[in-house]
Order: sequence, then structure tokens, then C-alpha cells
Amino acid sequence: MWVKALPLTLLAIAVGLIVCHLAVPKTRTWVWKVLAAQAVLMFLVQPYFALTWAPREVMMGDPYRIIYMHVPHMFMAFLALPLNVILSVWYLVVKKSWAVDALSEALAEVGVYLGGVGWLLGSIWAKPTWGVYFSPDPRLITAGIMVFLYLGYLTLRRLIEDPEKRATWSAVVSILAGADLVLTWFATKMFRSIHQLPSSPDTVDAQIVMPFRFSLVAFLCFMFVLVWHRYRLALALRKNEIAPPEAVGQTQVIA
Amino acid sequence: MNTLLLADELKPIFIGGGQMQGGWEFVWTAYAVAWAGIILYSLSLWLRVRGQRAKEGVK
Amino acid sequence: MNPPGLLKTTWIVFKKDMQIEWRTRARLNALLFFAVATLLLFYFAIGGDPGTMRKSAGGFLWLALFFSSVLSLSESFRLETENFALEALRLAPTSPRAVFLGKAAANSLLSWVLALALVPLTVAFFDVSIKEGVPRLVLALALGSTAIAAPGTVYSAIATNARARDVLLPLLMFPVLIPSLIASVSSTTLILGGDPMNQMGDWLLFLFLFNLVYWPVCFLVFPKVIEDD
Amino acid sequence: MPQFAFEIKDVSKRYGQHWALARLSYSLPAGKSLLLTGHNGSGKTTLLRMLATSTFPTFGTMTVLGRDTRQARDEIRPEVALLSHASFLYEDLSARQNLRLLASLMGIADAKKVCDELITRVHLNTRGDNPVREYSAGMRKRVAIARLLLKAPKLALLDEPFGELDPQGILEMEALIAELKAKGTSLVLATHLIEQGQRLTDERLHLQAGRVGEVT
Repeated sequence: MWVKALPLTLLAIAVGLIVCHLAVPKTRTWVWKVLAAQAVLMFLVQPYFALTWAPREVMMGDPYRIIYMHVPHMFMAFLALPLNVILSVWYLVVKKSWAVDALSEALAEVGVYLGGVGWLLGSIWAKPTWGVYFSPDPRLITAGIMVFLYLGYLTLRRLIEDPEKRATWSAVVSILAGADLVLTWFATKMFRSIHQLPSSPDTVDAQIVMPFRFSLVAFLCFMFVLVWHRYRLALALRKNEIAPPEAVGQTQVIA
Repeated sequence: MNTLLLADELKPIFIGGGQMQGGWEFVWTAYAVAWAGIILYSLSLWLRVRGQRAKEGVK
Repeated sequence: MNPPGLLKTTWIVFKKDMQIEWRTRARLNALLFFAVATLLLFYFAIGGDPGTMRKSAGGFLWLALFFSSVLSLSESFRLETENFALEALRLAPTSPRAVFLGKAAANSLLSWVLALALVPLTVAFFDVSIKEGVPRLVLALALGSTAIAAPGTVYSAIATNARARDVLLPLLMFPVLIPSLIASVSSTTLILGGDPMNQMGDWLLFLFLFNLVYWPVCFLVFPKVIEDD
Repeated sequence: MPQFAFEIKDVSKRYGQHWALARLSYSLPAGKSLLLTGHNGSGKTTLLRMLATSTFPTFGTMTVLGRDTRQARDEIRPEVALLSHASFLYEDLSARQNLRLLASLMGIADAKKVCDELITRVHLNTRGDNPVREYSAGMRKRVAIARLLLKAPKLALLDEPFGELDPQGILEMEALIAELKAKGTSLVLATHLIEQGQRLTDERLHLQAGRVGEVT
């Protein structure tokens, strides 16, 4: 069935575009427009697959369709924010670079947005499924704390004017936050666990899996586009901040 | 982990035991929230990028 | 001149902080009263149900401690930046890592003493008994205190130099401390309420692990925070 | 002995969004003394703090006593002393405790005796054990001078050393500067008292909005 191959094909296109961007700088002018168009198109088609094409789930009925929005949000946040931790380590240990700092800022903001919305969607889903909006489940708590940690990170960035200090300190905060995510996961796992086990695609109806994969690819494209534009914005702001002063008045007078 | 034993008491609560009926209002709410997020964040980013470009154009 | 090594320097910095605490005992008392007042507020907020009070005693003890340690941590760096005294230390020169170890140790000790002071009050207010023995409680309080101090010292060094530092410190610190709070509260509750299923060891081990992660990480990143680079 | 006490090449320093120093170049031969003048906010304090390796240039390179400040800060720090505008003191400790703390961090042998002597030298004997919180501005300055003497520096950086001192203190400060010069210490003196400063120093650098300025 050709529809089954759709998500993978679209993923291949997205990855191809990114490779174009990285390998051939000349393509950068149009690559992001194409990727943005792909994301928009996929978003427009996504409700068809998620809401009508996919069948009702045997146990959970219709509300399970929320996961077609909830899980992609969460996955992308869990991609963006840990990437921010890695970049922060890179910034402190390997190389101080404005590009890395700008990319961290972009990832943090996009990650907080996706994580925050995804968390909200998760609690909307939890209500019909578990009967409550919130339960002390490891994934729920870790995700919530992650969003909070990076809200703090973004706040800190806004409160420091000096670009070097901002970059260094926010990298430190991100590293401590990264260590915290792992620990929170284990702490809450010890506390209790009632979350659904992630079902592996083999056991689930193919017609349920395809929209899920489709949504993931849609959000992946969307996130890449957002991060790219946010990164360019951060870099432009940084360039203004770090421009060296002009060389005038170089006369040296000794009385 | 002894604490995990406690988790058994708190297994998922499936309402009624059989197939769950209805619940579309939750789906609509979730989609509304997600779309609001997508549109609002994209819009805010677009405005900021445009503002920055305008500022650089002036220079 | 024979510059002291890392441990000796750490000891000097630690001693300096203790000296300051001792000379400003009034401030220390105020901190203690703040913690007690918080505990009292919780007592009144929860109402009179003895069962609920007993179950929540450990949690309230730690919350009171968390709130007062925000104050003591921000104070700990306020006095370093008041006259740029930290700059004199750095230029002496002092290893920034020793500064971290010294100050974090001082902050740990302070939280720990505060925690010990709060124990009798918790027992009295919330009508609990120390079922699993005092040594275990002392250990749990010590591990919880050091868990607050390591990231707390780094965040307080950052927050003290940013605008709106009083809001920023808890905003940054509390989410990071949540795992340690979960473990501290769980172990303390078990010590106070009895531990029929032998879970306390797991929680204490987790607290130890938290320290094991954060002390080295903070030790490594702290110089980046206080030294311009 | 390096040829220059310090060399700065095209140094700029940003604070927040503001350039405290912009494209500044200057070198001071070893053993010489420099008078640093300029209006408030012209970058004098920033320059002194950078020479003391307290902060580092945003652009450009800076060497002190022949070594790059950023790379060799640990080697430079024991040999450079900064008498700053800020008192660098713990308000809750006494003058004696403040001094002893630094002496022990520097690893000075016989710290107790050395500190007592310095306290006597700056005339703080009677109140040396009171907390600094109770001191006047002039007394704080005296403690700061004692701290400078603790180090026996090769490069001394004095930021407004005459400010807040009484006439007696100013005379002693002048004597101290002469003494440092006699020992061969390189010296930077930042002050608004230009005539007094010129009497005490060999060269002059005037700063204007973070750049080398014309003397008017």
C-alpha cells in the first residue's frame, strides 16, 4: 500500500533538504522555503489521516487520536532540549562560538514551546484515559520539569546583558538542567508509574501507525524550520551586540 | 525496587473496562490548542524576524 | 610565600564563611525563625487532622528548609559581591574550585544545622516520632543538605550578578532540586513514619547519587561562572 | 625582568552593550610609573581591572610582566596588586580578619605577625578588631592600602588612592608611592588630581570615552 511508504518518503525529502543545506551553501536560499512548504502541506493533510483515516482504537476509543499531536510535540521537545545540553557542553569545553550560543537559544525557545504545548495536550489526553489531568508519572514529571528548567534558562538569558556572560552562564545552567533530567526520571520512576507502556509498532494496527509517523515527520520539518529562523534571528542580534568598535582617534598623546 | 510493587495498585483505569465511547470533545480541544500554538508561535517568530530585517535595512 | 593547595584553600574559604556566620549570629537567628515560621504556617494550613499531619511532616520539614536555604544561599553570595570581596579572593590568587568547595561546604553545614534545629519542632508540631532512629535521620538530613548546597552555590553565584536575582535564584534552583526533594521527603517520611517495606535505603542511595552527580559537575563548571574568560 | 610592565594592543572591552575601552594601545616600560587620567566613565577603572587580570579584553591582547593576561592569570596575579575603588572587604569581618584571610590564601609565612605590623602601619591599631561595617570610607581605604602592601607587587595599580584620605593619609600615600618606585615597582596611578599625579609619575595617558584622548 503506497500510503504506508508516505511518511518515510517525506522524511527522506526533509533529510535530503537538510543535507543540501549543509553540503551546498548555495541552496540555502530556497531549501528552507521548500521545507516550510512541506511542513505546511503536511499539517494540512495531517487532520485527515489522524481524525478520519485512522480507525478507532479498540481499548481507548477516539480520544487516543490526541497522541497524533501530543507525542510529536513531546518527541521534538525531547530532541531539541537535550541537544541544547550537548551544545552547552560543546560551548564550555570545546569551543566558544556565537553560532553555538545562538543555536542553543533557538533550540531552547522552540523546545520550550513544543514541550509546553505537548504537556498541555498530554493532560487533555489523560483526562478521558486515566480520569485525571495529572498524575505523578515519570514521563509526565520529567517533561514538565524539563519545560520549567528551560523557562528558567530563557529567563536567565533575558536578564543578562553581557553576551559573553550570557552565553557562559546559560550553558552552565543548561548542563545542570541536563543532569537533572536524568535524575528526575529515576526519582519519579521509583516514586510510581502508571503511564501507558509505549506500544511497539508491530502490535498495533498499521492504519494507526501511519498517521503517527506522518505527524512525527510533519513536526520534525516544522521544528527544523522554526529552529533555523530562530537561530538566524539570534545570530543577527548577537552580531549587533558583538561588533567591535570603529578604529578612530588612534592618536597617542603623552604629556 | 520495592517501590515498584506499589505501582500495581495504580494501573491504568480504563473506564467501563470495554471500549471507550465518545470523547471527541477532548480531541477537538487538543487540536485547537495545538493549532493555536503552531500559528501563534510561527506568527511571533515571523514578526520578530521581520522586525530584525527592517532594523538591518535601516542601517 | 608558599601558596596553599586546593584542600587547604578550601578550608580557609570554609573557615572564612563560618567566621562571618558566627559574627552575624543575629542573621542566623532570623533565618532559623523564618524556617520555624514556615513550618508553623504549614501546620495551620493543613488543619488539625492528625493522620494528614503525620504523613506530611517530612514534606513540610523539607519545604521549610528549601525556602530558608534560598535566603541563606542568596545571602552567601551577596556578601561576596557587596564590596567585590570575591574579586580580592580571586586576585589573591585563590583557585575558583576551592572557592566552590569551601562555600558549598559552608552552605551544606548551614542547611544541615538548620535541618537539625527543625527536627524537634517538627516532632512537636506534627506529632511524629523518629521511628527508624536518630542516626538515620541525621544522615538523611545531611545528604539532603549537601544536595541543596552544590547546585545552590552555582546558581546563587549566577543569580547574584543578574538583574532580578531574588526571583531568579528560586526559579533556577527549585526545578533542579525536585529529584532531591522527592528523595529527601520520601526518606524522611519513612524514617518518621516507619519503614515496613525497607524502601528507605533506596532513597538514601538516590540522594547519595544526586550528590555524586552534582558535586563534580558543579566543581567543574563553577570556575566558568566566577572567572571572566 | 621583562621589558615592559604591560603592553596593550588594540584592546577593546565591552560591558553590557557599552564599550568601556575601544581600540586602546599602550605600553609601559618596566619600572616606570604612569599617570592615568580621564573623566568619570572614561575607562580608567576598567583598564586597571584588566591589568589586574580581574577581567579580560573583549578584543585585542594584553600582556602584563611579559605574559598574556588571559593565559597566564595564575602567574600574574601574585605579582600585581590592585588598590581599587571598591574596598574588596568583607563587611562583617574585622580589618585584621580580612587581612589574615588574604595572607593565608597567599601562603605568607607568619601571617599573624605580618598582618599586625601592617595594621599598625596604617594606624588602625585601636579599631583593628571592629567589623569593617563600622568603618568610615577613609578607614576602609587604609585597610585596602594594607592589603596592597601584603603583596609586595612588581606592578602596583592604584585607583584614586588619595580619595577619602585625610591630609595625613595623603602624605603617607605619597610616601608609599615614592617607596614603591624606589623599589623598582612599576606603577599605574589613576587620579583626578593631575598636578599631584604628574609630580609622582613619569608618563601620562589620558582616556576619553575609552580611547586615547588629547590632553587639554
